[in-house]
Amino acid sequence: MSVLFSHYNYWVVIVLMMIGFYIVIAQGNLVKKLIGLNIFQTSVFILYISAGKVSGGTAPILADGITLYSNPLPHVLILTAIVVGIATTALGLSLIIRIRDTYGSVEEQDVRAAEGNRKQESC
Amino acid sequence: MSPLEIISAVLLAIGSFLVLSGAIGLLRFPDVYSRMHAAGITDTLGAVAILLGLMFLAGWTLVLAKLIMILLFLLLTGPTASHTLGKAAWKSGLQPLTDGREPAGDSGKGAE
Amino acid sequence: MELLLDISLLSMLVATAIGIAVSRDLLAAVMLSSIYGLLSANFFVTMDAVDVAFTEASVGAGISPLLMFATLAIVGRFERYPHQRALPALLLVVLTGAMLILATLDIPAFGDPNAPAQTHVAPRFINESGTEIGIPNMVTSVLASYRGFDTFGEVTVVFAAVVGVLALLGSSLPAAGRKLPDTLLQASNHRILRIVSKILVAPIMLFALYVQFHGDYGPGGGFQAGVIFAAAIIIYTMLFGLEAAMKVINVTVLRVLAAFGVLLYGSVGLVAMLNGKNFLDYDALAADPVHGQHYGIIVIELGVGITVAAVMMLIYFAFAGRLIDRSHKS
Amino acid sequence: MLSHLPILQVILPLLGAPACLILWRPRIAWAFSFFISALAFIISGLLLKQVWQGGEIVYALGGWEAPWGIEYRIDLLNAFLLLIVSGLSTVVLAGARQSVAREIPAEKQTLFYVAWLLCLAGQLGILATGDAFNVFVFLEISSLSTYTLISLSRQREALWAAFQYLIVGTIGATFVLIGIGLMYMMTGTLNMADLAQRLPEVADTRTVFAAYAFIIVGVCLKLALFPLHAWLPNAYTFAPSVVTAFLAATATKVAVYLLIRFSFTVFGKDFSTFDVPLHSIFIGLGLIAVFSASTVAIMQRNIKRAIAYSSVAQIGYMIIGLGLGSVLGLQATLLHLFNHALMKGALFMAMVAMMLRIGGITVDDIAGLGKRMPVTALAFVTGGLSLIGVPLTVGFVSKWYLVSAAFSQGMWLVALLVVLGSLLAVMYIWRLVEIMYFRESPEQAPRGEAPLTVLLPLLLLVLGNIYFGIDTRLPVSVTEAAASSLLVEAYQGVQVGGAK
Repeated sequence: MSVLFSHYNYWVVIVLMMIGFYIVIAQGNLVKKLIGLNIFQTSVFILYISAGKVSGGTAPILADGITLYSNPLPHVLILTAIVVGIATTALGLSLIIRIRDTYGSVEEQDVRAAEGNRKQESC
Repeated sequence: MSPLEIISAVLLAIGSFLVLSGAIGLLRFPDVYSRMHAAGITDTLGAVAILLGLMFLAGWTLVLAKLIMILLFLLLTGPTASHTLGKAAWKSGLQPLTDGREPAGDSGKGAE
Repeated sequence: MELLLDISLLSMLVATAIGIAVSRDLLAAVMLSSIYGLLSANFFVTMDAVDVAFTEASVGAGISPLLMFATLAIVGRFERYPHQRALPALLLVVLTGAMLILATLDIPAFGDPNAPAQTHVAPRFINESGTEIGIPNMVTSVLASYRGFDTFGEVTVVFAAVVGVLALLGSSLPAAGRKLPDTLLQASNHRILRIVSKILVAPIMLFALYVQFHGDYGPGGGFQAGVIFAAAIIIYTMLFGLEAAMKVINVTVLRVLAAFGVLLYGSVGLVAMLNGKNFLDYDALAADPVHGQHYGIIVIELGVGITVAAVMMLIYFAFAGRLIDRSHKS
Repeated sequence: MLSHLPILQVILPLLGAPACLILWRPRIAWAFSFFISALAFIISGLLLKQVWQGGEIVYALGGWEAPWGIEYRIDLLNAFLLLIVSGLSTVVLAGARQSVAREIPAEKQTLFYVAWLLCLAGQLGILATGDAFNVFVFLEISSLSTYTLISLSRQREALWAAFQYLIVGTIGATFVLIGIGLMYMMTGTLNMADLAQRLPEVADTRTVFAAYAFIIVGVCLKLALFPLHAWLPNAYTFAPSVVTAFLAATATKVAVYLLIRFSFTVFGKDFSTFDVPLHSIFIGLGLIAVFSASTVAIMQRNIKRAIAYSSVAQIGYMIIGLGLGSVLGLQATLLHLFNHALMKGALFMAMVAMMLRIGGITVDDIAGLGKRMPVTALAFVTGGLSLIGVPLTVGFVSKWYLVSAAFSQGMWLVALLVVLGSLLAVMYIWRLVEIMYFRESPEQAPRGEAPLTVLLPLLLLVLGNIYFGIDTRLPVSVTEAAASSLLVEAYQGVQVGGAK
């Protein structure tokens, strides 16, 4: 029972991660895949931030009369990771727009089918 | 509890109630326009009440100035968003519900 | 009380995530993902990570959905097929999740102040950064100084993203002098929207500057400021069209600015090297190390802000340019 | 300035990239990026010399000492890889200008060189750093620029290939991030050397096991280890020719480096071989990769795709060496990193020349190439022979070490299978040789060699294949020292742990 209370946070985050991961691998729409990737990454961020929380602590900004701060290091790492995430999203979305221009669809199934046809033609 | 704290508590309670009723309205109302009405309450009166409550707690500090700015910002953007939303709904051909029929549009629009 | 907040936020996050997974309307999915970003920002606040919350709010609930909406306007809003490979995917996901849950069984309890994460490296940041760096916001101290090189990498990632977006969509960026009848983007027939937004653009920019230079003392910094500044210009673009925005700031200037921010950051490091210290050692920037740290942090945050603002604008312009191209064709 | 070499190695290309964007004109951008890359190559040479003479170099970034700040830590292993990556980048870039001018629209050429420099900087950064989270950041720099480089191709399939790679690469990077996070929760540090010290205390927890698993799977996605290789053939086939040459020669090397670094330095040899059955997993997967990918390679019509599949197979060899877990096995892997960079560089550079002259690289395009482009064809064949592992080429050296490493551990079956795998390489290379030399050229086929700027780098690579196949002193001595330092030091670590 004590494990439940001290760890439920991590478990919910893992469930979130896995929902995101599922969207990425199981869903065929490319935009949806990127949304899933976002959720996956954001949930990993939550995992990191949870690890930096100290019970009873406050935000790591020095202030008078406060002695207990939460750990600033995971915050810094995740700031960097969020930026990396948006960079990937932007690039992925531009790729999707170009894929739509060339294949006329943003569904994995359609794109794969178009690829298959081409391969047969060239053989 | 000091009088200020009591006033603030009352305001916060009112604000929370308004936000909650807005959320329920969003779920229960039949069409986009009435749902927007519910959402509008959350945006304006609910938020204002909560912010006022916080202001009474803050006292004469920098936080008060920040809260006032947030209030101004919300008062500008909230109604504008509602207006734009309503206009967009009207333009896309959604008719307000005037009798007992099913709504023309589904949720989603009102969720903002 | 905190537990209650925690649990309600987490359950809302789960509900949102499931909503995204089952929805086949992409517009709704993007909307929900923006809510997801906002919820996780709230969660970060309860976890004391105010800087992260700020960033997540501006990215997860701001820029990222904005770009996705722009994409949806081009590629269409509905999914066409039901989900493929559902079963094997589910299997893989359950396996990975089970592994992770197993892994969490041995980690220290949530919030434990004696966990290794809290006792090994972090205490120095908490106890010494006030005297070593001299600014109250520890996150800024660690971000800009102790782990300043990571942040340099971060700016480079942003720069790499804009290089990619320009390579992919750059052809639709309007060249100087090309007329753009972008009626699609002009919301000028919304009089109220136009007036209110016009009022707001300047305060938003002011707020960006505040966030930029107040990052030493409170949450904020170059990245958030850059995003907010770009948001002001993006609002302007939405209301008055791409062409009008280009008159304010054109693509070539933005491109140079994007590169300039990275170079500015790097040059701080190089100056430190020329003064005989290691790369990015701000102690070398002034006679007094704490002053040096202060100067260094201000300059590199400025570099981050410039690059991020320029990059976000460029990316939005590239997407908007595509949208206009498309409305021409149809 | 010499004491700043480790950081100069990375920030030169890193700052060169934005500078290159400001310069804007494609021709200047090419010259500039070549210059930067060449400088990086020279620096890596100096670094290797420094490390060889004076041992490990530690450089504290920002002046903050290790567990608090980020440090660069150069030992023989990464000095050797820095040399490979920057060297191959320089050689390929030397021959890139004409090919880029032909395959990439004029207004995007500068962006191409900028992305190239970023990719180079990212890879060098991964190699040089001694901080686990810094690895993630630079991994993403190199990945994002790689997606850009691939998508710049004129072939439309490149977009889809780049998108697939983006999804897989991001999942891989996120897995690595999860692994790093779990390690941080257990040890409170991100510095690799510090991790290596603190991990043994908690080595028997499930968390550390999972952290290791996530990092390995994440890196293997990047590495395209069988069965996670699906993205690689497409990406290599449709990317611009020079990009394929660059990536094939460097990207997989960096991923293998990460595998080695995490397995042997961070987690320690005793953890990765005793606590986890990595041994047999790596050898098994490696062998399957060799056989399945080589078989697929035989049936390809596009020779770029055939050689891309062969890359998957070659990764298999490297992984087998790792799985053996002995000094000799690791040495074989390191040697193969070097040699594979040389031979894939030569093969794909030959294809750059072909693309430039005949505009296609399917089996039909190269028929009778031996007469039309004798030098290029000969270079291709030499690279192919090296790939097979014919004596007097570099390919032979690494196969030899691999086979003897397997024998010395009594794994004669593995040794036999490695040799058999080479027979498959004979089949797909011979098929191409036959088409090039014994088939008639199509009518009106273009003939004539590629310009000297392409041929010279190609010949340099081919000569490298032969030279280091005969005079093996440099790579062998460096890899031997690197391998034994990794494993023997790790072994001492076990003794210290045992003494407690």
